[in-house]
Amino acid sequence: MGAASDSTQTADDEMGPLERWTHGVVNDQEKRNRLYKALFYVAAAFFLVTTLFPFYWLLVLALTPSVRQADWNVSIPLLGEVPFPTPQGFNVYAFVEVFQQVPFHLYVFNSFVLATATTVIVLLLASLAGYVFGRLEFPGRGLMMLAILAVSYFPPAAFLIPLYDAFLGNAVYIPFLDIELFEPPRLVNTPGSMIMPFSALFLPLSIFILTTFYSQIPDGLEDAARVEGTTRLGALFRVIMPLSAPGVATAAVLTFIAVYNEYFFSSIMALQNQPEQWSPLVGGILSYQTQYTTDFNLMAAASIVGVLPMLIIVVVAQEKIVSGLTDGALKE
Amino acid sequence: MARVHLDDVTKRYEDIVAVDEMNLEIRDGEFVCLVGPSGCGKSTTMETIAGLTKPTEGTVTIGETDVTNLPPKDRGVSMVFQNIALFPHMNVYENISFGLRLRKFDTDEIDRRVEQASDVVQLEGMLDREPSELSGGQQQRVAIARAIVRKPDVFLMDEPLANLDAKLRVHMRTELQRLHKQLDTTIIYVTHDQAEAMTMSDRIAVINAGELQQIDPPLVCYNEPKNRFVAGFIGSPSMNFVEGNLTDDGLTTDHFDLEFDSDGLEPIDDDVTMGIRPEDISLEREADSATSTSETIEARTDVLEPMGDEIFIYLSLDGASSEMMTSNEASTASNQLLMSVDPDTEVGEDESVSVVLDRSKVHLFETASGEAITHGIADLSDATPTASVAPEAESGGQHE
Amino acid sequence: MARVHLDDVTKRYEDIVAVDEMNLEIRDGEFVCLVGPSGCGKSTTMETIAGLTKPTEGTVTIGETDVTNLPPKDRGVSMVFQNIALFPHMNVYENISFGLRLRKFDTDEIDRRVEQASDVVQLEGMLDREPSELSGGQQQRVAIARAIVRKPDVFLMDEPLANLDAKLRVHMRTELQRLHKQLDTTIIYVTHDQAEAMTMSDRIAVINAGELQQIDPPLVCYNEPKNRFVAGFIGSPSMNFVEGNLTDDGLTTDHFDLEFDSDGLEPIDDDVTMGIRPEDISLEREADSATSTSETIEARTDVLEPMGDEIFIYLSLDGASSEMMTSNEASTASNQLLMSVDPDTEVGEDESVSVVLDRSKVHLFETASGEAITHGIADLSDATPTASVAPEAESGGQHE
Amino acid sequence: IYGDSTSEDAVVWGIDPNADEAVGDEIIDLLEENGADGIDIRLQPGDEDTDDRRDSYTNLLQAEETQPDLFLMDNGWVNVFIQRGHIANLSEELDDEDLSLVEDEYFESFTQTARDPETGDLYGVPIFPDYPTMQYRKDYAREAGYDDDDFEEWATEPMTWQEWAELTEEIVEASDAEYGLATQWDQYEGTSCCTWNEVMSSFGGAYFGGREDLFGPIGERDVTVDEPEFIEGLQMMRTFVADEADEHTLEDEYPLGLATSDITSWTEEDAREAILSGEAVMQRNWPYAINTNLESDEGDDLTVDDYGAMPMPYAVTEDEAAQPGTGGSTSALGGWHIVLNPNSQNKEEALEVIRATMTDEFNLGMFDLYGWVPPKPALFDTEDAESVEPMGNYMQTLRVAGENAMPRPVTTVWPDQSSLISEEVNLAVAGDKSPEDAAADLQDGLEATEE
Amino acid sequence: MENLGETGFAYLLLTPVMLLLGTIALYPLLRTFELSLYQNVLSDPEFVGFENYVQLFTGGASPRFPGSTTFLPGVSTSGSFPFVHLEGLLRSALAVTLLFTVVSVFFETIIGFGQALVLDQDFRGRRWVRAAIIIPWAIPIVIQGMIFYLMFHPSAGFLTEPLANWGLVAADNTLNDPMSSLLIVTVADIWKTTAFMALLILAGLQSIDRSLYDVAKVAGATKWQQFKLITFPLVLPALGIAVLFRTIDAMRIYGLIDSVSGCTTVPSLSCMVVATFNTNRGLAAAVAFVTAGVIAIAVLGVIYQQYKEGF
Ligand SMILES: Nc1ncnc2c1ncn2[C@@H]1O[C@H](COP(=O)(O)OP(=O)(O)OP(=O)(O)O)[C@@H](O)[C@H]1O
Ligand SMILES: Nc1ncnc2c1ncn2[C@@H]1O[C@H](COP(=O)(O)OP(=O)(O)OP(=O)(O)O)[C@@H](O)[C@H]1O
Ligand SMILES: [Mg+2]
Ligand SMILES: [Mg+2]
Repeated sequence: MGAASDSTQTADDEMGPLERWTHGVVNDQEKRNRLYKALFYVAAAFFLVTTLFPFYWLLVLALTPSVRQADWNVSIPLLGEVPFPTPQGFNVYAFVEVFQQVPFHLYVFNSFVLATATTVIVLLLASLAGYVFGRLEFPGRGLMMLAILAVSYFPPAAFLIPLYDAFLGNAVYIPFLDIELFEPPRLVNTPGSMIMPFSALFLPLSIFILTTFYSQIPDGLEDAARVEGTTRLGALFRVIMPLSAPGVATAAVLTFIAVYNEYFFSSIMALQNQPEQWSPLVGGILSYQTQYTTDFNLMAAASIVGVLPMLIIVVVAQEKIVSGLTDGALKE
Repeated sequence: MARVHLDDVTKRYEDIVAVDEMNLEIRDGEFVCLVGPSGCGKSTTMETIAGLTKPTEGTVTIGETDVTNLPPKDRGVSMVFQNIALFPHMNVYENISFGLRLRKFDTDEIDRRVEQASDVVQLEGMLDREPSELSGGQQQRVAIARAIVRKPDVFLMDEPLANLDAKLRVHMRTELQRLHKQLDTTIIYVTHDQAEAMTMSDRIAVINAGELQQIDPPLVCYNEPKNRFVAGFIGSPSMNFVEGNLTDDGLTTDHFDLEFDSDGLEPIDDDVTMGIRPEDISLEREADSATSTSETIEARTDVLEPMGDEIFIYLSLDGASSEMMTSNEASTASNQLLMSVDPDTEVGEDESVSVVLDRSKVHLFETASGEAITHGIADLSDATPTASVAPEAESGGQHE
Repeated sequence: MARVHLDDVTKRYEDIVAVDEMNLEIRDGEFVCLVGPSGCGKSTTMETIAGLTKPTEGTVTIGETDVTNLPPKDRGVSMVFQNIALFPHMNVYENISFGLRLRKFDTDEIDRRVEQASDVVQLEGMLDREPSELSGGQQQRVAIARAIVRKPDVFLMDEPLANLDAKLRVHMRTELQRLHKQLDTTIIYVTHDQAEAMTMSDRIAVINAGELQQIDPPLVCYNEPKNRFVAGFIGSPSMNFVEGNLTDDGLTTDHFDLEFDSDGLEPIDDDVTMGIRPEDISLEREADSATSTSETIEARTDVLEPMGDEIFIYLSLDGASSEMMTSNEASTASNQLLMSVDPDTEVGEDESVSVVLDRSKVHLFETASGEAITHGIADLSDATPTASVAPEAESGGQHE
Repeated sequence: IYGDSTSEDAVVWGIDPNADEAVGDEIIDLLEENGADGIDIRLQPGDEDTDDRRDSYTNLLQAEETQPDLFLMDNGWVNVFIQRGHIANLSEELDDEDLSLVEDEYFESFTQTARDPETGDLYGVPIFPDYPTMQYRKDYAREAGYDDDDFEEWATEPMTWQEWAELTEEIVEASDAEYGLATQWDQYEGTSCCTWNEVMSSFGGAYFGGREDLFGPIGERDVTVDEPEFIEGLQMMRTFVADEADEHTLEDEYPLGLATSDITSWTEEDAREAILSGEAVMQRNWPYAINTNLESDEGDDLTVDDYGAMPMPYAVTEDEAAQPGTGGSTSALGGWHIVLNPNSQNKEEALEVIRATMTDEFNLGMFDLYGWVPPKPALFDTEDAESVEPMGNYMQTLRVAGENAMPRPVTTVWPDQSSLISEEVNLAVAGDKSPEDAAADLQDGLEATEE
Repeated sequence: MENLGETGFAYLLLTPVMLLLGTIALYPLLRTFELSLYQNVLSDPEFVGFENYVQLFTGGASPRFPGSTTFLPGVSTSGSFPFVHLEGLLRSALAVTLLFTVVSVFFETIIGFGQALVLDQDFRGRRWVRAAIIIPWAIPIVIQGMIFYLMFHPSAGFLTEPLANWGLVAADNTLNDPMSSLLIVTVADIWKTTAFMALLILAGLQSIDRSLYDVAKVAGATKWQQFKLITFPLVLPALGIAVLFRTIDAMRIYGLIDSVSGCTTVPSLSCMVVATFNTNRGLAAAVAFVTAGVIAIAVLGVIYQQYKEGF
């Protein structure tokens, strides 16, 4: 509140300090800017602390060899004992141990393959659909969108058993009629058995995102591209998609991360939690949680190791994709 | 290098008819300007030709092909858009070369052509700027370059020079004309600039409310407008119109009469509107004796507007200087005339003057339909003019 | 209702100086047009005044307040943007009323004002359309209405009429002038339309490459341009320039000489450029004896360009009709002159003609700096003109 | 890229993760020493949560996966897999010699859980039966003045809960321990099948009216939950956990706060670590905990001298028990079998491994290594077993526990009932619900599942 | 291909999407629906028509739900105001799911918007702040669950005590206490999925034509007004999508509950599907379909809003 100090004394005599300060803020642009700045930094700091604290906690857990005996209180002058976790010991060995037990690199590789393939498929299909829904007028449009959306209403478990059956190589029957259609190949333990359901399940979200963003690109730009010699699809990939970069990048990041974190399907489709069976990273981490439920430090260390690749993606790719491409966004 | 033919094209948006049964035949290699008031359907017509908009009815033919259902890319057209529509995610070079890259020209050829085109529009050295770093005029020039770089059969240009300064506009006009000659392309051009339409086009198509009014060479449109709309629209400042009655002896208006033999004319009724362009009115004292001048008309000068190369004089026929008179409005009021004179003419505001009309430039239109009855009454008159004027009639004349 | 003062304003973008030490003093209630070539910094200047762009150096004052650091909303300005920038999520009514709603006017007042403004721009009945359903001109009119509805102290208008047809443009001009008178606002106006600049403005500010060249009333700019740039920029078609040498007896060029007493003139060196506007050249046989005509110059007519109300004649001084000659280019070549004559003048292409210049309209500029030396040599000449012309010199004269 | 998996030829045994972590390599050695040499054996740890492990085995077998070749299966689930035809019939796969070995030498009642009830065919070979005991810290007890004589008595003579509680309280006060009892009372299968089942039985209670009706028939048996003995058992446990007396505690009979309230979210490992670290005096746990704690180099480096075991305390004798077949010290019957994957590509080798597990050496070796109690009465009672360090020292207690084993009432509706029981019992003990209400609600809930 | 006309072209482009969704989504759903008409699927399938659905709504299915959970809350009528009492709200899968959804989506929207606004600014270190804000979204649910589970774990956690002192959570048996667990699960979900909101809204913000702000500034808009009149309406479509999908997702919450506390403590609808899956597959299928129906009703409002915005 030092902002008030430089306002002239005479005029402010009758006002209290707060009033004086508000007065200053209302009337003085500089002060207002400073207030915005301050508010902004407070908000940013708040968000940072709240999002990062759980990670700090994870780190504390990983470094503390015996979590059970730990004392999470720190004493702070005046306040006395305050519950705040700090590492009790410094056992970096947990991280080494994690690697000794589980072939993390293989799990990570699997996750990347699955996530990348799914993301590509989803973006491609969702772009087509987003273009259709966002930029074309045709009968049945609203209804089809609702139908696609309805797919995401169902708990994943609703899809699981028939898909699992089919992916096991069992014959596919027409529902209610018991007429055998065909016998699909056995897909369990292959990437296909995961990529296909992931694509279908994450598709609605991306379709809706892209529909929204594609519909906002001015017609003139598509027109220009078409006159210049592209097909409508060409215009979609050359003009509309790049111009919707923030939306496309968001859809991509959301899909990628969702697949990376998916476990419901992959835990079933990869019959065992083995990297050879395309079990993803979450499976690897989970094998810690489920097998050794009280080795908190190992669990935490495994989690941190599992999160690191994502962290790198988020820091590097996210920035590259979102702001790299936003240069092209509709800023004038 | 291709004829463009619109056959009964109609384009309807929900409740608005943007283009109304348009029949337009543009010859191979022709340069046609579309002009008309804002919102009359020019851009829609262009979009129909480009294939960006499907006509509600009618067919579009380019060359010998019915292209009504062909996508834009297969029509061999290129277009400069009214709203410019640069791709914000590409720099100038990429914008200009977009169409060439789509067609997989090799890099050298692309470079050569882009350089050439950017020379034409004077954008050298700006090739790697982003559109957001360009001024309005520069953006428009990029749009032009993007269209011309491809050398298509048909150019569609929707107000391509609107954002350019006079000098550059003149330059661009020249370049476009040169291009037209060199490439022998058909050019369809929308403009609001009369000078542009007059100097560049082989023919001008005047459109109003979605309907084609006239398509003719510029001077024909100027001198022999088919109807009052065209007469008023072409020419700046606009033609003066005075309503009157046709008698056997000529025309009677509230403020003056013109004598001529109206036998040969066949209007639907006697209500006619006379039209005269500002430059066809002259001060009696300066009148060129060679031209067939009309009866003298007494008037008062109202506002003088010096333009540098000429002066616009607003004449009040009933002597009353209308309150809150603003210059450009004058020609629309029936008791007022706008004339243009040489810049060194000595005349002051609020003076009494006698003016004469050039009888060969007097146009007559049916008041009801607006259709032209005759252009020039010089040949109709049986004798030299005799003064039979009714100067300074009371007020009246507020017919609308 | 406020003076606008730019004091040494410079705006730099990375490597480009968009505005260069601009000093501009616009008086309270004045109507000033900014003109200049595309990319010269007009829009940037406007943005600086509006507060959308912080000048790199210098200060902006509106009224008595230094507003350099004030946000746009506190400057009491409204602006029509060159790129129109309508809010896509609002219909026409909401776009126009935006500023009023911000200021919490009551609904009736808003309705009244919006109606008024939409009347002015002739958008009645379109108030509930979405921007995407409007033609280019209609969009621009919405942008104008959005600016005028607020009645601020200073109007900034960046090519507000670029997309309008001639007729509507004339109407809008009138309306803007009326508004200017009614509200007594200061208006700063960017235009590429000479007629607009000439008729509307109290003063014209000519800008080139970010630098202010001249700010003066329109006729002063037209008749007494400060330098060759202004002379060439103002007036359409452009002034003819012929390079020559200043001698004691007058001016010598490759194609003709002009005699006068050059004693009083003080150019930095003898290289001078003569400038003469197309309308100040006349055929000898038609020359008005009242004006002080120059020596006769022999030339050949090249291309004739009938414009309806006048004809442009391209004269070739050395007799050679340059290959691939395109009309509008003529005035820029030193061995050619462009003249304008009455539409009924009888003259054909490729004829020998004698022309004279109006001595009082001959401008002289230093070739090196472009600074004006004198406007009109009529008063300098010691005697009546004697023919001492060097007609049809060989070729030469390609000085650039 | 994972096409040619190198583990194709290996015999893979799906096994308990804790055992694998602790003694995985030794298990393989033991198998190889006992006839499975030359076979590439791999242990594949599953989920620690047995329900999850069961689910994933269900999936694997349903998907006709070839691996794992062998599974370690809870005696509670084997029957379900038999019914679904998911596991190989060992009566067909094994030689008669082996089959008769099982028939002759194994605990018959325990082996029974690995047979098809209808045909009597053998589907699994028992690896170890499991009987929980009350394990305690002798070092703390010594501080309270008790000595080896007392320990010896405790090892075979079950106490009443009251005696036990007083004793424990006394030890807590005399030692560094923070509280008396560590056990498992989370909302999970272990509470309903075992920890609470034991307490309930020791109070003479039962879910479905006594031993006879444990396995059905569903709907034709009584639900006997809303009964005084059931409520009293809950009240006792509540008293152990509660800090303060209230209308639901039996503070006159039992000490308050004998256990930490944390037990309401604890499972086996939590309890094991609690006693290992010296927080608790007593823990109710499976035999593996004895072995693990004594081998562990964490916590208070415990030795046999510091660590004792006793049968579970009781409240009423069998005679006084309200429900037939209950009462007295009760240990839940746990235990695991090895079963064969019918799709195994290495059946012969896998059968070799099974045979290796049937050797006395293996049984005793595992007893030694990890506290897996030998499944053969002969081994159980021999010197051999008693000489195993450290587990041999607890043989007497284990025998008592085994004699008082109570199977869980597994039927097709047991999973539904189990979660209902553990929830109500957990809430009652945690003090979130009164024991009376919990019993009444549970009565209604169980009756609904029995329909 | 392009002369198919708008409608034909649209359907052509949608074909691959429809094929994928048809085989991977529609087919299994039909099979599952078929399943929902049976009981005793695993042992001895018996066609019962809509019996499973009927039982859900009449309470007959509750015994087959884990623990004491039910589908609908109990309703009792009594004389005192408000005459109709809902009982066991936190035992009811429907009530818990709705409660969780409303609270979590509400806070995620508010906080996500705030984060997006912060990230839309230009400031030094923005990429790090952005990464930090997004990273929770990148955390697998099992890890997220573990983090919060351990915070309240009786022996490893540190938060139970201080929060219990403030009366926010139960001091004992915290993770088995329905109220406390629901709160913890909700907070954990907000922590993680706010990033989803932030990301989508940020994308919306970045797509706004910057020149519109110039117009608004000159027209006299304050920062707040620019937000209200330009930013907000223009990100509304993106925000709508975010809210729509968050609502759907929240109503299907399962994994987090499973890893933080357990399905009997915080019984969500999806929890009930999974929990009954291995015992009563027909019932599980029915619950899945009812869940979808409930979600369809719950998102009607958002869909209508989107529809008005022109989808
Ligand atoms: N954001 C920017 N970054 C870099 N250069 C810019 C930017 N904006 C404008 N310029 C450059 O500054 C100069 C002046 O631009 P300005 O828009 O003021 O021109 P103008 O006079 O309005 O031109 P026009 O008549 O074509 O609209 C131009 O050369 C332009 O390319
Ligand atoms: N998408 C649309 N929906 C509804 N009406 C439209 C649409 N596009 C154009 N219009 C209307 O159709 C008419 C013709 O529009 P068009 O763009 O062809 O006019 P224009 O002649 O190009 O005008 P301008 O000179 O102002 O650009 C206008 O009245 C316009 O409002
Ligand atoms: Mg248009
Ligand atoms: Mg500009």
